[in-house]
Order: sequence, then structure tokens, then C-alpha cells
Amino acid sequence: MWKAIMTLSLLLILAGCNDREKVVSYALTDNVQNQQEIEKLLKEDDAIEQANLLVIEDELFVAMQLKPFEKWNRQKIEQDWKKKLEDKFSGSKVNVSADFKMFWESTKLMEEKDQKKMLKELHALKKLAKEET
Amino acid sequence: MKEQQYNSLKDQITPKTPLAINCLKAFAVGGLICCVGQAISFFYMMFFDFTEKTVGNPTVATMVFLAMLLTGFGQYRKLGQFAGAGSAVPVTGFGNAVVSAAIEGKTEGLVLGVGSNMFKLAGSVILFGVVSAFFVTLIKLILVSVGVAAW
Amino acid sequence: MSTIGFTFLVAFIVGGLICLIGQLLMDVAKLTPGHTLSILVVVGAILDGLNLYESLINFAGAGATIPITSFGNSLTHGAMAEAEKHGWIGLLTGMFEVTSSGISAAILFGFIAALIFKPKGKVD
Amino acid sequence: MVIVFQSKPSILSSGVVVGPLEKRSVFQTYFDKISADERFQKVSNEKGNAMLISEACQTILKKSNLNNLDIDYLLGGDLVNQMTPTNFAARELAVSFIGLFSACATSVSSIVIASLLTELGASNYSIAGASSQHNSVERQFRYPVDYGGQKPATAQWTVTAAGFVLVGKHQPKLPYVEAATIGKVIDYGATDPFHMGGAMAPAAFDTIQAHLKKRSQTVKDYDVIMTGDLGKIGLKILIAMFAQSGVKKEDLSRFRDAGAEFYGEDTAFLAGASGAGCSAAVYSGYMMEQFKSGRYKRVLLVATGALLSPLSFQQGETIPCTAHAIEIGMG
Repeated sequence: MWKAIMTLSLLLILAGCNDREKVVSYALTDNVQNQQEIEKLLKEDDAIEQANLLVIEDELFVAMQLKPFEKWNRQKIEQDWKKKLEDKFSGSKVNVSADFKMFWESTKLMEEKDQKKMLKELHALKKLAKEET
Repeated sequence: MKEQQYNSLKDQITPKTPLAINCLKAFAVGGLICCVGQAISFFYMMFFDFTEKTVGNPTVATMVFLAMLLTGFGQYRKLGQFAGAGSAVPVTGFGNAVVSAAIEGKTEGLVLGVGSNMFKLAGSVILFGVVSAFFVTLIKLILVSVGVAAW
Repeated sequence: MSTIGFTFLVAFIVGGLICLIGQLLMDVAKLTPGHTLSILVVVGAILDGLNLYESLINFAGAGATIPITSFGNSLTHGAMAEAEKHGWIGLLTGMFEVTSSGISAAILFGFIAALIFKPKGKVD
Repeated sequence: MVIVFQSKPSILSSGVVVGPLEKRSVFQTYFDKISADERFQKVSNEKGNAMLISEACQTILKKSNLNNLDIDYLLGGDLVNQMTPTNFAARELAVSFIGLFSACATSVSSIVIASLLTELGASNYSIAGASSQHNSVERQFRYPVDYGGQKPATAQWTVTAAGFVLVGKHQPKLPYVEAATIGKVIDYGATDPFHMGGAMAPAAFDTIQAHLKKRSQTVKDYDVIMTGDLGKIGLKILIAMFAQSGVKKEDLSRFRDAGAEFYGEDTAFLAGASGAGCSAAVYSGYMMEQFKSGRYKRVLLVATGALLSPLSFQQGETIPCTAHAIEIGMG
């Protein structure tokens, strides 16, 4: 059992070590400016370690991983960002999450090419994020 | 020999509790158990539909399951002797308390033995958990009602 | 260090520290394990009342959900959520809805273990 | 109170049956039977305890070519609720029976009563002794056996053992009971159930002092003064008490403890062995053999008992302790 745990934790550590941009975005929208602006904002925030940005039609989905000591204020950071983005892009449905699950799934999602399927999965994620227990 | 005299003699001869070593062991083993829990959490989040908010329940249940196996095979007792609070404070310790009492009650049957012995050790944890939940909520509700605090 | 690696480190340290406090209660204050665990559960409930325990879980993950203090937290959390929604009635209804997966899991697995295992009493 | 036996009842035979873990005891060659299963294939640990007693009594009957109709009295006890294992074993043996409880001191108190009955002429053959079974006793007094609690270095391991002796009229070339002291109940306010040695040492000290004084003896008159289950730390405390009371340093080595020696230097057992079966097995197995081989001429056996119950402990009572002594001689 210990061997399995060790292997798993090693894998996890390695998985987190890959070199990637701080903000990765995936957009299926005409408004490229919006996307770039949000990317810039996310990059400027020191509390964020990494973030995924998905812009599909009117959906605006941000999944982020906070720096360890910023996690204390997770709820507040999420709310602040949601408010910030809603003010800026009033027409969009904004979702912000600092949950590991959201980050993990959105990273996988960005490799998906089929737009319909992607939207479906995104809705499933949004539903999951609302679950309390 | 007077009682006081005797007790000072007894204290002199009785070996002292190795506090530093006990604390170190408790810290290390307790930390490791939490790391196992963290690995299980990641497992559930990566392969099942659990978020950081909801992963606590399946993780705790899995840890209790592991505690059951270790208790049943007589390993948790040894871990407990080594780690002290390091294995007692995590939920696995709670699981061990319930499971060991349940196993022991087996000879008196499922109702009189297992059923009524199960919470011999762990019952107080549930009692104080529920009672303190009630009073904390009550106090908070009063504070919110008079406007001193917010939810 | 990677985020995930750091998560393990934080879980180790926070979980270890809670256990260390437990050891001090047992060795310095000379409390029985039953007293120690009861105190820690009450502390968890109070910390949740102060809205601190959720933050601790955000920060430390399993380092905060695995120690017994999380029982107090999850029980109080259920009661408080109901009270927030329904006020005074919620205080009562919430009390009967509170759950902790650890308790149900321990009951179920304890029963299964009783069916399978015998008490050992071996020294090693 | 000291009793001097004029008729010098003899210890005719002995039977010691132990559990599987006791194979690791330094005294294991003196045990008649080592069972591979502490439950003797029975369903419960308590039944296993009863089997220990039955087997020990059967061993005695076999060794001395008697059957149960020849036995006048069975005297004994154990540590489980109301001594049910001994009661059940007595049902099997079908002889007149009195159950005794002096906790771990039952091993000696039973021999004292048997000797008194013999002295009275009421008994030709009496079986006396005590037993304990680890799992059933731990469960009764402390935690479930699989519970992962941390025991301190002063904690002792309850043995799975039954030790019984056959007491009869005086016969030459056999060890005999010369005198006995029934101890008082001494309580120095100890409350720690994981430090029984420290709680019981004052009782052992008091009984030994009383016995030596009334008999006008000194420690030197004995080859060995062996206490029951004070454990390694309890024995150290007892020796320190006698050192303070003026016993010479070279005589202090005459103090030994069955519990401290039972498992040798094995640290897995912490401060050593305990339980009614511990002193009973060592006294009736090892000690009787030492007399037969001529190594010892006179010993004082002092079994100590902590008279607590789980209830009294939980209600915050202190631990009252007692110690009973018998003086055994030969030749």
C-alpha cells in the first residue's frame, strides 16, 4: 500500500511541475480583446499561481489555483473576481472558482475540440461547483 | 512510610514521559496520516466528480475503512502504541475506537454486544460534537439576531 | 515547489500540529484519549462558529479534514447553514439534519468488522 | 494478622497452563501446558479463561493420580465479572467451591484458605490458585484489545495463565506452608491504572514488614522474597522502600518479582507482566520446582492485588491495594 501511495504522490508532484504559462486561455468568441484583457488581469493578480480561462459564447469561466497562503481567503478572492468580471462584461455568465477540481477538469477540457460537447461539460462543471456537500 | 514521602519516592523512580519524543512521533505520524488523506482526496477529485468542498466526506469514509482493516488485522494497536495522539486524533483513531469496541462485543451477539458496545469509547466524541454544534449555532444565532455578528 | 506538492506539505504540517496538541493534552494535562478527543471536537465546533475552520480547510485540505476537529466543524456547519436559512426554526431542524460521514462510516465499517474479525491481543 | 500453621500443610502437586504468548516467558520450561490458542477453540475469551482453569485442575489430578471425587475443595478466582470463568470451571470439576477475589493476590489468598481448611482437618486435598486471560481482562479493566491507545513505560501486560496447587496434609520431602499473613488494604492515593506497580508497592511493603516482625525474622531468613506483579518499576520502588527502612544492600537482591521477570527483558511488554495468573503460574510452576531441586529452603511469596473496578476508577476513586504473604519451607 505504501508503494502505491508513494507512486501516486510522486506522480502528483511531477504533474504539478510541468512548465506552463500562468494563464492558459481557450476562446471561441469573436471578441478577442475581451479575452486578452482578462488574461492580462489574471496575470497581474499576485494571489494567483495558475489560471485557466474559458470563453465560449456568453460563458466566461475562470478556474484558478491560488498561492498556498492566499487559500485562506479563497471565498473572498472568488467573489471579488466574479464581481470584477461581471462589472466589466455585463452580458456574460461569469463563473469563478479556485477549486482544484475545476482547474483540473478545465485543463482537460481545453483539449476538447467539439464545441457542443464542451459546452455540455462546462455546464456539468458549473453544476458541480454549486454542490455544497 | 508516610503517604507523601512515598509518593515523592514513587515519582523519583517512575520514568518520566518522554514528552519531546512523543510529540515528535505524534506530529510525524499524524502528518503522514493527513498526507494519505490528501492523496485520497486528490484521487477522488481527479477520477470522480468531487470538488474540494465535497471531497471531505468520501475521504473521511475511506480513511475509516482503512482504519477498520488495520484494526481488524491487529495493526492499529501497534501504531497507537508508537504514535499516541498521532494515530488517535485523526478520524482513523475514531474509526479504531468504534471498530475495536465492535469487534470485542461480538461474543455477546449483534444487539447486546456489537450494538451497545460500539460507542463505548467514541460515544463521547459524538455527544460533544452534536451538543457543541447546537450551542455554537445557538450563540451565533443570538449574536446575529441582536446584530453583533453576521453569518 | 509545485502547488500540489505544497498542498501535501501544508496538510502534513497542519495535521501534524493538531495531533501534537492532542499529545500535549494527553501527556502534559494527563487527559485520557476520550477527554482529549472530546475537547478537540468542541474546539472544531467553536472554530467553525468563528468562521475560521472553513478557511483552515481551504488552506490545509486533508490536514484539516482528517483530524477529529473536523467532526465538530461539519456538525456545526450543517446546523449553521439551516439556521442561516430558516432562523430559529432552522436551529432545530438543522440539528436533526447534521451529519458527519465519519460517524456513519465508522458505524457501518464497525459492524462489518465485527462480522469478519476476532479480537487479537497479540503483542507484535 | 499472621497465621502459623502447626500441621504444616504440604503442597503436593501443581498445574500450570498458559496461553500462546507466554511461550516467550523466561519461566516457560516450568509450565505444564502451553496452549496454541488463548481461547482453546472456544467462542469467547471468557470461555478460554474457564478452559485454562479446567486444564490446570486436570493436570493436577493426572499428576497425582486422583480423580475429582478425591478433591474436597476448589478455591480460586480470576479477574472477570463475578469470577464467572472460575465458576464455570468449578461446575465442570463438580467439587465444593468457594470463589475468592483479591484481584491478583488471589493466587496466595486461595492457598491460605486451603491451608486453613487442611489444618482444620476439613480437607485432605484442596486445589487452590488463580488465573487470568489477557483479552478478557484488558477488556474488563482497560480498553478493547485492538484499541490503539498509547501505554506508558509503567504499563504491564496481563498474562494468559492459570496456576493451581494441590494442598494436602503434611508429607515429607515436599514444600509446606509454614505461616501466612493476610494483608491490610493500603491506599496511598494512586489513581493511574497504567501504574499498578506504584499503587501496590506500599501494600507489599506493609505485608512483608508485618510478617517479618510477627515472625521475628529478617530478610536474611529467606532465600527469596518474591512479590506477585509489581513489575519492573514497582519492584524498584519496593526495593527503595526497604533500603530506606534499613535493609542492607547485599540483602536487597533477595527481593524478586514474578511480573518483572516473567517476560525477561522483552521491551514489548513494557514494565513486565501482571494479572492473577502471573504470580500463580510462577509460584506454582517455577517456585515449587526450585524447592524440589533443593535450591531454596525458605521463601516468602507475596502476591499483590489492586482492588479497583472499572466503575470505581471512572467515579474517580483511588486504587486500594492489598498483599497476602505465605511462607513456604522445605525439609
